[in-house]
Amino acid sequence: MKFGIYPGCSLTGSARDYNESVFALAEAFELEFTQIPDWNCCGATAAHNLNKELSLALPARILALAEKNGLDEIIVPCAACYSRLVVTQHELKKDPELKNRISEVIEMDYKGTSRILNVIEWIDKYIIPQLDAKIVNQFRYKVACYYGCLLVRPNKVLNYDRAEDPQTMDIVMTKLGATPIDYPYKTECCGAGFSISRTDIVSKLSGKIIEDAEHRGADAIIVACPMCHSNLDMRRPDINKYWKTEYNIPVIFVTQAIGQ
Amino acid sequence: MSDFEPKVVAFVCNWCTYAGADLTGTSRIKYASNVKIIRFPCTGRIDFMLLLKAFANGADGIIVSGCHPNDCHYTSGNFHAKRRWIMFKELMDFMGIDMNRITFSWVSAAEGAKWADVVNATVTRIRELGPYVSYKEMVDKSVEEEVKNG
Amino acid sequence: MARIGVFVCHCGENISATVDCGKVADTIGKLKHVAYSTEYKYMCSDPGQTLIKDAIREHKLTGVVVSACSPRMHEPTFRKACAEGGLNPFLCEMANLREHCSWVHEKNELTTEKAIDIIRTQVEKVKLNSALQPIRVPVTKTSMVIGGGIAGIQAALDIANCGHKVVMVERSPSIGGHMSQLSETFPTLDCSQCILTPRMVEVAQHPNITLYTYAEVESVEGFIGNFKVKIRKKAKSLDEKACTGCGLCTTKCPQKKIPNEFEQGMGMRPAIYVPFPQAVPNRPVIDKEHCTYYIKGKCKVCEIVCPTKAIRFDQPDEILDLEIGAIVVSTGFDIKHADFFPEYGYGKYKDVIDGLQFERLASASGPTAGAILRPSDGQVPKNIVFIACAGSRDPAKGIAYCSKICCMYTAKHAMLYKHKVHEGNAHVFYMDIRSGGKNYDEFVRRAIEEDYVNYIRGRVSTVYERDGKLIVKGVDTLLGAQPVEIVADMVVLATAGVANPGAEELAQKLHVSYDSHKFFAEAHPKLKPVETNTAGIFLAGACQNPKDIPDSVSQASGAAVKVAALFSQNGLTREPLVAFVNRTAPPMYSTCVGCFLCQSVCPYQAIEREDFKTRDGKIIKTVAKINEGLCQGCGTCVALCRSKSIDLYGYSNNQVYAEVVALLNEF
Amino acid sequence: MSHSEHHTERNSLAGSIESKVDVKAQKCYQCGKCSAGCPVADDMDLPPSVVMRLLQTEQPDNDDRILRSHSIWLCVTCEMCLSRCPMEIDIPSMMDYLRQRSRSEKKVNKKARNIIAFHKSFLNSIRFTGRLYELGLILDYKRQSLNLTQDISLAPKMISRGKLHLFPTMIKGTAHIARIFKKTSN
Repeated sequence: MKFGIYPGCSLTGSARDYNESVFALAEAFELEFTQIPDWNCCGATAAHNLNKELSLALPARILALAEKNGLDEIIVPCAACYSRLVVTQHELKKDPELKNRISEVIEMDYKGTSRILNVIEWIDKYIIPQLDAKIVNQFRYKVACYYGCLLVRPNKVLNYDRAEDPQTMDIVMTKLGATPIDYPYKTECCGAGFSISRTDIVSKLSGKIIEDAEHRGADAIIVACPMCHSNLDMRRPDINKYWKTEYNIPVIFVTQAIGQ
Repeated sequence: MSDFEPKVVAFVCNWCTYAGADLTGTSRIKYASNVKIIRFPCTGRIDFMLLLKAFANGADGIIVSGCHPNDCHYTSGNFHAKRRWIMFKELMDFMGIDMNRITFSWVSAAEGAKWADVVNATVTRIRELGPYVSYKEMVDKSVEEEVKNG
Repeated sequence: MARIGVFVCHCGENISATVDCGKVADTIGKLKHVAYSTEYKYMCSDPGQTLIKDAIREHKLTGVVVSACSPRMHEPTFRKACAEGGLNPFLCEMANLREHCSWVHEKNELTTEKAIDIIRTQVEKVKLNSALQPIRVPVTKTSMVIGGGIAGIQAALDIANCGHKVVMVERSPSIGGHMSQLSETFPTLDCSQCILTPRMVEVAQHPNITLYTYAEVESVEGFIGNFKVKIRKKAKSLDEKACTGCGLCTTKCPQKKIPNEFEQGMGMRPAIYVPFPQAVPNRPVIDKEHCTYYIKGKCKVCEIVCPTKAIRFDQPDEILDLEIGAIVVSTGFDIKHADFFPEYGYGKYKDVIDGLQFERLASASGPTAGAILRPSDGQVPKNIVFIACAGSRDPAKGIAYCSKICCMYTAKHAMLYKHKVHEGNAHVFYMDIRSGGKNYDEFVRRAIEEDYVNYIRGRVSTVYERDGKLIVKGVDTLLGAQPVEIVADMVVLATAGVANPGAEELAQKLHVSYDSHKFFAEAHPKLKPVETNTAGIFLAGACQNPKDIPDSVSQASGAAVKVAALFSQNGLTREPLVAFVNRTAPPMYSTCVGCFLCQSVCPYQAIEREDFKTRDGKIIKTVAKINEGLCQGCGTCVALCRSKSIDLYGYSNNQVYAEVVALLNEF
Repeated sequence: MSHSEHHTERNSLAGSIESKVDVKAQKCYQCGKCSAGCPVADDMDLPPSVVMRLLQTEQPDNDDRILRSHSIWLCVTCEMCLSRCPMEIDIPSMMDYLRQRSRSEKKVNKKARNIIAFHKSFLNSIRFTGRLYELGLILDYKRQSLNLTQDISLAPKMISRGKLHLFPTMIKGTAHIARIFKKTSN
């Protein structure tokens, strides 16, 4: 079985640490990846905000490249990219006419047969079964599992976990030895793509997410999305300025938690 | 062909379309007099062989009409009629019967005006199609062949 | 030799204005087999009818065609006239010259010709009519009421008070249903138990009512007036005659930690228990699933303490065979329970409860003796939020309908809370207030105007716990969709009313239709709201759809009248326009090949199996047989029958073929 | 013949949303659950449920208000509204459509300038390189939004942590990407 990986742009840049932890984990658990050759950006929020067709064509090219290279299963660590790829697959499956149009735009055959896994699904499927054998240090902390929006929504399209109070990451973290807290902000939005254009909104929304986790005594916030990570972590000074606070709770990628 | 007046037979259920046609009357809505109605308790009772019988006896067009889905007086008779109709339609199509000569519709007891529309539309269409001579020819030929083959 | 009489009506000028009635009568009169043909101004008038009666006798008519208005209008009139003239009424047909001819066409040759064609068709049909006799069906004058909630109680009492026998079957150990769980009732705020308990006792004591509690319907066969019912009386592990209801066993039972169903899980009960103090009958049952003796084989404390030695551990279930004439289904409803609302934390947070749980909290006989206390810590909630439409009108959660009762009970709950916790704040999130009903809207207004309940128009997005409080995030759509956040101590969800578990199974046993939500279906949404599509089975109460007490009671009385009407005669008379399976000489018996496809399409379960046997009892052939008591004459089986073995009186194959031929050919 | 066949031609915004993105504004019964759960509702001039109501009126003035609103640009596509909507109305897809209509009709709200500038910079970045060039994006955004001083302090830290590349990574299929952009730019 050949796994493909679609790292997405953030993982080669601002979320380099996430990328490194994913690859480190794969190595430790003897899982081999093939990067989808010559992958491009999925278009993210910008594309679907401004141009629907483009927002489908960019992910379609990625999926077509994967198919071309015989990668049936693709791991997508970035929740935002994951959402874009799955939504594209869904939309094109629903509308054969649109599928033909997009195939024509990307000048490639597109079948839509790849299985797209998010990072939790990947961990659950390939890491957890051999976790006991490999784990060095238990992650004995109280954690707030923050899923963000795009890992669970749109629920009927992604068909992954439940939209309200999801549990998959909590289960993974429990298996690592952590104690997940009851956390109502699990799927509240961090401000997403407004990181640069509306830092005030990001500070406001991410601030609430951090405040509740701190208030409930979590030692760390666990995330599975580079965008959430950058908003909760990199934007911390802005958040603290906005709320006049001094939050210092760490934000850790789920893959880093396993690698600890 | 301009003075051709088609013969159209309507097979209708008692509770919806027959009552709907009564309402057309009480509303004094005029429609083509070419159509003549045969009453059934339910579209579920209509044996589609009757359609062939009607064509064989010189009908140029046929209307089958009953209660709207879910409105059947007998709960599900129209549903069974529809199911059988789907099968029968294919069979008739296969046999070479001109499906344009058959109208299948739902007319409720409250749709007097709709009944007039259904009749007029059917009569106009059949008038354009002309007399259904090919059916008679088809039957005659098959009878001939049967006789020939003993 | 057929002798048909044709009577052409002018209907004043309604027919004669566009149809040349004289010509019609003349032309028809010349047809073969038409012995008499005439015209008259008003056929339905007394002289008109006399004309028909006289002609029948004078011309020895064997069939009559009245050519007038729609048969849907006057068929019964003219059939009656024929009967009075000495002709079997089913030998009379009508030709619809008015609605289907004179009123819808212009005055011309073609219209008159069409009138002639219509009559000719009916003449050919009536020649093939058979003289039929009305079908008589015997009726067993005992009814069965399934479900002993308020609807069942009302129906049973009404039928019993008409002097007829009633068997009431109740699944749980006591009658009373959901109404017995309620605190006070809208719009009068009278205590539910106070008005219900006397009715329950009346049921138990009524000489015409036999009550079986802890019993379920096992099977139902037969048809209107003649149902054969099997009832399973589950073992109560008790000799009910010996038991005095002293209650000693229930206090001594060592197993005390079973969630109490009656208290909606907010209290505990022992394994031998009476569901609630006012239960009828007031006798305990042993819950075998939780009883230590049944689980581990030892204990028997109840047996030891029982002063009358009434405990029977080895009691088996009992099956009763009953002959029943009519059935009232009143099995009630349920509400949506836990995990239906993860965004509201229902089932996760103890202080997020449903409406029935609130009823128990507010009930003087409930687990808190009527004090409104949070389940988590027993504190009085200072801020309480009620969420209406929790699940109702929510197609995304599979329930598109309005549960109808929640608006009113939510107003009542808020009011009861304010009456008990004067310093508290009650908030109600609602989408619409549906308070149609006598004194209903006034009641809601009272909650708002006099008890200062804070009504907020908007749905709640999420509820979560923080520091022992419940954070309710909603919106006020009347303020331009302004977000509203309330820090509450307790949240009450008006969860959707749904069909009872087991409703589907019961509907199948009864051969009664049900809708996609498993609520029982009425025969007609407007004109037959208490009938089902199976003759002799009626509906009462919330098993049909969520209903409040007044509606349930009214419908129950309606159902009772249907039963009483059925029982008011010694038998049942039905129109004989039913299907029949042909019979031929042995050894064939019938052309029916016994495929029973007809059985699968019959909406009335009117098709039975009939065995033909040799003298020594060996079955030679099994064919279909129509139960005339059940058949409604739709004819679906006739059209479907592959061997053409079934036919329908009044619309026989010969008749409709004759009609088609007559309509299209000139004789 | 079903009743739905008797529809008259609708020229309203709601009508085009129905035909283009298969979202039926008339389904909304104004419960407000979308606005209640929307993380940015209190910053919006028109919370989502109000947008739905305005659409239902099918009045040109109201359609115009929507297309000129700040709200449609503040929507972060977190999908909470759709996830909780009892009528399963796909507001996020509808918002995408409204944004595109707002731009094509040149009715974009002034306050949304920064947001659009960012989106444009983002797409510009991938148009030429195939992947996001974060530093390029920030510089281009600063040029477009004239927001020159923002995040100046972040950059050196990120560059030193290897999180911000000084030069873009070019994929091989840049010409391919450029064609995709061209074909979809209508």
